[in-house]
Amino acid sequence: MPYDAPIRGFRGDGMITGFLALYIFMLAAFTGYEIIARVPVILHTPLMSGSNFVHGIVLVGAMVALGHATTPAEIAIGVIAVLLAAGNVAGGYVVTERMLEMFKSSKQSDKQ
Amino acid sequence: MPYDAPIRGFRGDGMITGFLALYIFMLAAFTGYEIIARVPVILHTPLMSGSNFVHGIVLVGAMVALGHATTPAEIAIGVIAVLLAAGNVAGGYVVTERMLEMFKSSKQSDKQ
Amino acid sequence: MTLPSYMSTVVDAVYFIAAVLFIWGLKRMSSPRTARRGIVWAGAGMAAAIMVTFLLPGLNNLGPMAIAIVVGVALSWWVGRRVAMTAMPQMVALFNGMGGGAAAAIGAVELIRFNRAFIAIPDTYPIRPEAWAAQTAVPLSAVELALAFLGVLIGAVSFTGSLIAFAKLQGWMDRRFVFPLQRFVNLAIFVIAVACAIIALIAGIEGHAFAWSLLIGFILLALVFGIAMTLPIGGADMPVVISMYNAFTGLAVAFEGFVLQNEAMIIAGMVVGAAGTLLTQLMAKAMNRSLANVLFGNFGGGGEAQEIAGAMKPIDASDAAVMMAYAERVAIVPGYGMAVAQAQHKIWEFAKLLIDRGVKVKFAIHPVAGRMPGHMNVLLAEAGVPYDLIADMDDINPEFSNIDVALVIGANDVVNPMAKTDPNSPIYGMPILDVASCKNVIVIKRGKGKGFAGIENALFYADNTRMLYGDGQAAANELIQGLKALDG
Amino acid sequence: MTLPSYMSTVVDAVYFIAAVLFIWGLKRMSSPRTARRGIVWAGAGMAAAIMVTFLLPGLNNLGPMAIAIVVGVALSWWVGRRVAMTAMPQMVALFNGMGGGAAAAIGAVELIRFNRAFIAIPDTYPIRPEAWAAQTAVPLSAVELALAFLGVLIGAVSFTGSLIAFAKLQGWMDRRFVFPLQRFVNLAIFVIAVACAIIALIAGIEGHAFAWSLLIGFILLALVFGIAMTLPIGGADMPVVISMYNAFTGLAVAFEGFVLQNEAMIIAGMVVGAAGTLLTQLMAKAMNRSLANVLFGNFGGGGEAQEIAGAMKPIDASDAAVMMAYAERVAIVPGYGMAVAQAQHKIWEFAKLLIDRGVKVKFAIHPVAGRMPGHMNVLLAEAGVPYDLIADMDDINPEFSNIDVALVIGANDVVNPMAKTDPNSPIYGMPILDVASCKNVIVIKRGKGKGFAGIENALFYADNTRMLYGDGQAAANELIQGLKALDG
Ligand SMILES: NC(=O)c1ccc[n+]([C@@H]2O[C@H](COP(=O)([O-])OP(=O)(O)OC[C@H]3O[C@@H](n4cnc5c(N)ncnc54)[C@H](OP(=O)(O)O)[C@@H]3O)[C@@H](O)[C@H]2O)c1
Ligand SMILES: NC(=O)c1ccc[n+]([C@@H]2O[C@H](COP(=O)([O-])OP(=O)(O)OC[C@H]3O[C@@H](n4cnc5c(N)ncnc54)[C@H](OP(=O)(O)O)[C@@H]3O)[C@@H](O)[C@H]2O)c1
Repeated sequence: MPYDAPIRGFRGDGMITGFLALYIFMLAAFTGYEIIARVPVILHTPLMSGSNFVHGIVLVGAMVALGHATTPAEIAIGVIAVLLAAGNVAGGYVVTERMLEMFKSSKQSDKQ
Repeated sequence: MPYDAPIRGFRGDGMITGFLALYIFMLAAFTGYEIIARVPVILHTPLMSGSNFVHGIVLVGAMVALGHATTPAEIAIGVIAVLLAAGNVAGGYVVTERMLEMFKSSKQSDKQ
Repeated sequence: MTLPSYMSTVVDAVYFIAAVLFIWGLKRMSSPRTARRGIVWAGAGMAAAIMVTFLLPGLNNLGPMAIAIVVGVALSWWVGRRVAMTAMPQMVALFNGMGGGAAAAIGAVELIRFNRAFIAIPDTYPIRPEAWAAQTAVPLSAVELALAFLGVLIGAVSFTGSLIAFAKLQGWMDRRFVFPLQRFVNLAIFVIAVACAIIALIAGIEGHAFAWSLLIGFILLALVFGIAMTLPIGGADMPVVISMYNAFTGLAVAFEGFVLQNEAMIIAGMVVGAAGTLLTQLMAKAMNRSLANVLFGNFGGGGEAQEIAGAMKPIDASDAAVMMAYAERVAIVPGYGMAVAQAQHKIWEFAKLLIDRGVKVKFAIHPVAGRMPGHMNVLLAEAGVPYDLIADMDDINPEFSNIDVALVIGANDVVNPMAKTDPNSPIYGMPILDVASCKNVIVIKRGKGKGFAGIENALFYADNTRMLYGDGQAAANELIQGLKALDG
Repeated sequence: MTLPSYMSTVVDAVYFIAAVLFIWGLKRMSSPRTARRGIVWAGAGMAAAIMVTFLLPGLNNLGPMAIAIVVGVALSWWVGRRVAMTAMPQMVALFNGMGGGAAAAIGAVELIRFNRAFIAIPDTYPIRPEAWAAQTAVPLSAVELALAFLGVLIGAVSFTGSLIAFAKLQGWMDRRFVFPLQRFVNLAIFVIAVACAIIALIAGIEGHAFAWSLLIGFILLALVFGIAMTLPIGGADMPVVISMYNAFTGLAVAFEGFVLQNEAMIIAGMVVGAAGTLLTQLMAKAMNRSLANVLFGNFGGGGEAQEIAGAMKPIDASDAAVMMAYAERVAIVPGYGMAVAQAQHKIWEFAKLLIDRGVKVKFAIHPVAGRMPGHMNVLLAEAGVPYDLIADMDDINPEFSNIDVALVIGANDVVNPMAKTDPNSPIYGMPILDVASCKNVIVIKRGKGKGFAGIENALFYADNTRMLYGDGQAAANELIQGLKALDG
């Protein structure tokens, strides 16, 4: 009964094992921390919204979860996951883009 | 003839495959770049020497290479690798530490 | 639908590029000049990642999937486009909650499937390895199982907590809900939820199905805990809380990404987790409070009124306009009240008139003015104020003594000198904008209303301060009329 | 030596911690206050990683290994402890070259082993999969094979190139070796080396052994290329080159780390690779040159002397000492000459005497003063100058007009106003320390010697400049005597 296996939709081979995962966790955390530490206060609201958008990548996970769901309960939860994640990704993008669009220097606003 | 296998001294399972390696390369490069971009000019010489020390980790690789060497040629190259790497690691550390030891603020030097 | 095997490499490559673009996009946020391009690139990476996911082999339910995506995207896009700039904080809360919910749901599906795998095996104790080995299914490893549970917990808390934050900021839930022994009750909810998870987890690691009641109880309690934990926190503290939940969602995504073995999710999630943690700390620090104080401190509202000697001296708009028209340097200090009054457009119109007259105008922004970090910057940007006219607190504070008039509009706590002088004040120690050292101060506010911290402000009683009472937008309008009258 | 299986987890955990400590240590280099602790932590991580490596199962040749480690560590430690601070640049080159050589040697061992695996298989074409499958050995994958070659190439170039850089900085190889068609010959060496590698690589991927001659030829040519590429570069450009080879070694370590499947090597190597690349760029930029110009430009020496109107006006040490004794602010601007003369201790002694008299003294450091980035900072730190008396170029440039006396010691190019005024000058466009705007300038140098760029310096002919001729250390000594004479 293959459908009882954990969802391995993303890969069959080359598993990310414990230590590899730790390395990736660690490096990603360092990267995130260092990059964000350079963002000036003036952009903190768009940054919050932008990082909100970035975790919208959860949508691809939700798609795989739904794609491998078989029982009605799983399908229902899967659909909810996809719906929520899609909302996260689209909303996060629109809001961030709208905010950033407004930031202009004197030069740019003169040109208009 | 197991000694002809590539050296897998570090692990038998959980291989780092192509894409995983790419991810680790990418994250480590970002991390290195971001961290070093914050180092002030005043510390650039110790930084150069410090990063020189850090790649001394090649010693563990050299140890594994020598540890799995079987023919005389391999053993000879392996010994050279270990010797050079040991020199890198020790020299890099001493030089960096000596330089950094000298950096003091007015407060610290007053105390002496 | 079978695809050539090289497709899986294409999919992996696209995920990789998407991860790089996310990091790259966030990196470009270090300057307003590059930030927009950055988010557009990140968006392109996201779109590509979503598209190639359809190419993965063995996906079922494609119909519902497509519909759910279209509906979710369309709704959010529409709301996100329409909503007013002042409502941005609650929008971020809403979308963040959705992400947390999605991560929790993915974890729930994984756990349900794990459990279902046991239906075929008689669940005896001690466990019979032959039965288990007969399974074709590869069970989740202990680490994967643990992270799946953790992801569900964190994601669920972020989900309901963010929704409460949304409701509070939207004004649907004005009061804080406080009752005796509340912290104790909350702690109890949390402990029971975690206990359910741990018992189930141990069963899973030993090779047993876990009781459905444990699983369902765990999920429900996690959802309830998110609500319970957020209810007592004041609406004005919500931005800190939202930033924290943003980090939570990031972590939940990373953990579920590990369970699903998807590096893009792991990396994006961890980056957001770290970013959100840092941002939360920065915010709490700028408010001069600890995160614990925000979460459990029952801060704000109430407030023990301290009496201040002196009186507040009013000024009318035309006098104020004249004063600024003949000043050499004017600093405009906006606060939460400007956001409430939506006065940013009028204020910028007024500032432009001053600039045309040769007055040197700067906007002075406190890091926690308003209700979100950078809140004022977004509003001023919306009104079209170029960002090089905007000065940070650290840059402008030494300059205030050279400034002739400071126009404070709807700011209160961030200009309160008692943060420096009164050790009993709840904001004691918070760095403030040092407007008091300007030659003249004009304060626009509606009346004697207190700010977020609920305390009196000695600035309003100072000798060189004049009060211009009125709604922010109306007052700005009157100032504009005053200037225009000057020119005839 | 068989060990319990949990040992492998311990080893992995130690490697992980070491990787974290490396990153953490480099991160702490962002401030001189924390830097030293950082390197000590990184050192602890390194020591732990080396120690646990002995626990790995199946290691042979433990005797030679232990001896090689002890000898290598002892020699380097001894040299590193004894060497003078001014010789630091060449020490970094030497140790970096050793690392590159080690990485190349590891790659060579892997490639030899790969080849030897074929001895058992008749090497027919088309390849017989049965024969290959009969091998118990797992062959290297194409990616691993390619990275092994790349690691050898980069590591070998870094090895011999760094050794040449060392020899040049040590003064063992004073002249640049330039001959006609040199670039063409170098290119040819490189192309042939890469061609050998590619032919061998394709054979390897197709399942054949590669000819020993190809492998040996490749390695030898890579070593020769490192020499050939470094020979024509002037000694003064060596720091940029060393920084580049530092990045090379990092990359080589990362690639061989992938072949050996060791994440700590991959991460440490990549971090250093990125760091070295950035540092190389920063250095080239501060010299206002491109990396290509450094590598292929044959820069320095020669130089078409431009005539400058005016004369150089000498001053004697006692007059100079009096001038500074009664000044309010003095800026000391050291350059390469201070390093040559080892004058940092005397200069600091002199500065302390001035400070005791109430003079405000600052050290003004140009980012590329000397021959390494931060070279002057290290020397001043050695002499005991607290780092808060040291000012960056960007910080001090606006202040020079308020400074009474600038004491330039052994600096030339970094204070040359022609970088601003003469578009034909090789240093045109390089930002300089704006000493010319001080009220008085005193320049200590031995005579009419030119600086690194080999050009005249208009500063020395300016009306407000006086020349104090002499070796840096002797001149500083005379200044000290001059001050002491003042006090009686
Ligand atoms: N930025 C953040 O990230 C963040 C997050 C959480 C909390 N906080 C806190 O929020 C506070 C921010 O300080 P702040 O100075 O910006 O705001 P504030 O202290 O909350 O003061 C706002 C003032 O605006 C006035 N106001 C309200 N509506 C108005 C209208 N329509 N027209 C004119 N005036 C109006 C109010 O007085 P009247 O009622 O008399 O008009 C009030 O005194 C700080 O205490 C900070 O710690 C900030
Ligand atoms: N820092 C780096 O990373 C780096 C790397 C590579 C290249 N560079 C280049 O190096 C140059 C550095 O500029 P700089 O101003 O520091 O040095 P410089 O331009 O090389 O000038 C050094 C001066 O010191 C004098 N001098 C030499 N020995 C002396 C002694 N014993 N006592 C007193 N004076 C002595 C020399 O004149 P006399 O012979 O008349 O005494 C010479 O004019 C720049 O062009 C830079 O681009 C820097």
